[in-house]
Amino acid sequence: MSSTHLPVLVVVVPLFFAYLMPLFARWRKKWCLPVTLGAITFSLFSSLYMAQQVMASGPFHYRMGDWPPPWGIEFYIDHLAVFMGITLTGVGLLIIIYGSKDLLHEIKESLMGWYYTLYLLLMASMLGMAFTNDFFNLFVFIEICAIASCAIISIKDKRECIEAAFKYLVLSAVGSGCILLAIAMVYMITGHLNFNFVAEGLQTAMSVYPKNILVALALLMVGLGVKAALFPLHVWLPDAHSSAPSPSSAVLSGLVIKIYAVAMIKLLYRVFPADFVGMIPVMNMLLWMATFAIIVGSMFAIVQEDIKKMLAYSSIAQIGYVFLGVGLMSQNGLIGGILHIINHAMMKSMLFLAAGAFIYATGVRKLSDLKGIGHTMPVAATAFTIGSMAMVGIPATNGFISKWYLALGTLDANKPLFAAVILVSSLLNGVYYLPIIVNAFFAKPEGRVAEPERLPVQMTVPLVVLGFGCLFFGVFPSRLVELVTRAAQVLRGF
Amino acid sequence: MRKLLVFIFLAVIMVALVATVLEMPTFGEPGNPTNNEVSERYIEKSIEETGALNVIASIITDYRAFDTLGEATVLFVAIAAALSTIKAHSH
Amino acid sequence: MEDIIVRYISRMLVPFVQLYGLYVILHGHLSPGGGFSGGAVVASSMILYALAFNLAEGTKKLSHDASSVLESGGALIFAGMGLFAILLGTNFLGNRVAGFPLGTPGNLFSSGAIMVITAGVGIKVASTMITLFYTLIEGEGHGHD
Amino acid sequence: MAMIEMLLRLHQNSFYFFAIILFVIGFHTMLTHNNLIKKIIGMNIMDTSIFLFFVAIGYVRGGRAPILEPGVSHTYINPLPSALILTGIVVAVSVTAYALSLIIKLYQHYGTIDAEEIMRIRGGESL
Repeated sequence: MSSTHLPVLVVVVPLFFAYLMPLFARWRKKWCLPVTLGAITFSLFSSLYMAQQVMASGPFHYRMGDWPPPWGIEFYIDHLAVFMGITLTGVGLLIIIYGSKDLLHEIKESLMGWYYTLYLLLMASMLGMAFTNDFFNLFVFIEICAIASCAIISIKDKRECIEAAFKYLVLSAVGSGCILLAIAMVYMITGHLNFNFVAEGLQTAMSVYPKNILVALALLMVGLGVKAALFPLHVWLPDAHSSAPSPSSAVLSGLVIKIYAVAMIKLLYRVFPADFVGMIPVMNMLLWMATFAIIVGSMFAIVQEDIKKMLAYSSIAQIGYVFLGVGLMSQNGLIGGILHIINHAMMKSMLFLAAGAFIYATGVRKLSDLKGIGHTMPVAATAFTIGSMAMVGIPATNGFISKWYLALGTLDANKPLFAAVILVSSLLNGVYYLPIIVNAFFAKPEGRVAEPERLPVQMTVPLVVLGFGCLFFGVFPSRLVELVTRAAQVLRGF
Repeated sequence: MRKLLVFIFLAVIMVALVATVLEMPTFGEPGNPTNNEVSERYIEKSIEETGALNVIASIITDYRAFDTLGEATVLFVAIAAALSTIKAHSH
Repeated sequence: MEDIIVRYISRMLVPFVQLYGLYVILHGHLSPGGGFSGGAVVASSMILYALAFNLAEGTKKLSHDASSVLESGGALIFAGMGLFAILLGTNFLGNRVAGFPLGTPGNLFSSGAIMVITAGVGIKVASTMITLFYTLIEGEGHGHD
Repeated sequence: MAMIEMLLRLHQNSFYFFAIILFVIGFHTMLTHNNLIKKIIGMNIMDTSIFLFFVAIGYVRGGRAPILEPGVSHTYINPLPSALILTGIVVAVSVTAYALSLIIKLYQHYGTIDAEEIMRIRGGESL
């Protein structure tokens, strides 16, 4: 078995072990966690290896069943795909290590096996979405991802979880419907499903069926926008992300909403013809939606009392940055948007995990009750502080790097207004994150905060690693930026 | 009021979609873009290349088998999701 | 439902329904049908049985352990065929290129991996439908493992 | 004149047209009904309309179902959309099953499957 099969094994190994997991859960309970960790670690190292390959010799294809592209399904492994592979598996691995302890507090022990199953399926589907080069295959993975991400919310024994999961499921089903209808229209006018062939077909179809392409594009934007919680379509997110178990919140906020943004990046830059996208103001619409997302999300976050709700609203604002980068259509803007995917994945997962640690140890969810938590839970509070700094975009954290590139991108695109938006939103971020930190470190702990439960080592290690990661990529971002720059260049066709 | 908004919203969607229907390739025309080399090869070569008489079967389990693997996975997810939801709340 | 006629007739029907389902699965590559339709037919026979009698009788025929094994097994057969093709030196899910014998077109045992995959999908769909049915019914009552 | 042309076109593409109408009906059901089961039914109508639309794309005039007979040549319909929609149907079934199990649970927790009622109960409590 040579390395040439790695692209498919990255996806299939987690799938394979997900199929086995219910059997393990029934008869070999102890194996569940090691198998899950092993499968995700395998995908992580394969992604790293492929990243090296791609950086050395450029993007490559993998054909399922050896069928050539227009007939068979194909994976396309470019810089963006391996970048997403590393992000998903790296952050996902840390989250599930944390979850192996935290979840025992939040869900029944007999359900842990199912949680691992769903988690592996979620991972595999997201990896598949990152790698696939086929419209219908993308749809199938989107569906797996949608159901699995609702299920890791509804697995918790609380009625608001069920309700949030239901709302999420119905809205994402509407989104999937829109995506499928768009795929039907695209197939109808091009006769292909493979991204490259569709892109070619659309070039010629552009003059004959312009309305079809327009409607298909709009449907895709709505469908993926609902799932990525782009501003006016974000209504499901706060409930879903705040009521879920903390590891689920971390993976949903950190990874799941991003992968839909990646799908949109792929479609906008690789499939739909550039002159068509330039003809209609789709990118400008994206920019304005992103701007509203950033401002409104931050505003709502300020007034929240519940720590996880606040983080959820902040996610709406942060996904706005990614779309802002996509909509700018400039090299640096795109780099900033893609960089923000990994940076936000790291910091938001860390914040959710830290919030989960607070809740695990003290049971406190209200922000005003977290006084003095810095004295009694130094590790989690420090991680929360680093995450907040990164959110605000203080230099030497990774949040600064992506905001810097975004700001450069706005100037390149000659839209300095949006640089002001970034600045204002950083201030807003400061308004809601800094009081928590001040409260945590400069007040006396009272009540349940004074005597927290001890955190198990499985929960502290991911926090420490993510914290170091945020600082490391803030100080030495060069390798990451190199990969992302190549990704943006490939997407923009250089 | 809400009803009126819903009505307007749906009417807008309807008009947009019907306008595209007017522009779509004519139904059943052999010269449509979908009847290209892709479907031709499926029909002409499927016996030789996959040994199946049912072209649909040869597509879903050979040419595009990875989709079907994904589909089996969707069923698996549905089971995992439904079971974990129901079990989470039963005593 | 304590109706003797319904019970008698459904007990008689179940084997035929199952046989037909198996036929549809096994002839997936020759005639209309395949893993999905056939699996659904097989599952409907079990659901009919459970409806005519009761849930306890139904679970006696197919226990939770067994259905769980079948679910995983069906999907594992599929993924296993794909991985097997890699072992044979071709890409994932290869059929002819991996050297699976295609046989004579039109015969029952032909078309290589397609038959195995169809059977795997059939098992998967049947067991999934049955489990979903049981799960939804049990969810409404007391519900147990 | 343009009107007649338009109607003629709609008649030619009537399969697409009615699929679109079904889509809007399904969407309307989802938006206006408070009963959660009806919402799911609306979702299914919507999905089904898309499947009809997709399958209709594959039709070729005079074509037969793509079950080949060796040695005989016919016009066959385009098999790809039908094959894809098989997958789509299973996806819709899965989503429906999961949504129904969620509804069962919602009913156990709230004692109702009316969306407004659930919102009212939720509004009265603090999280």
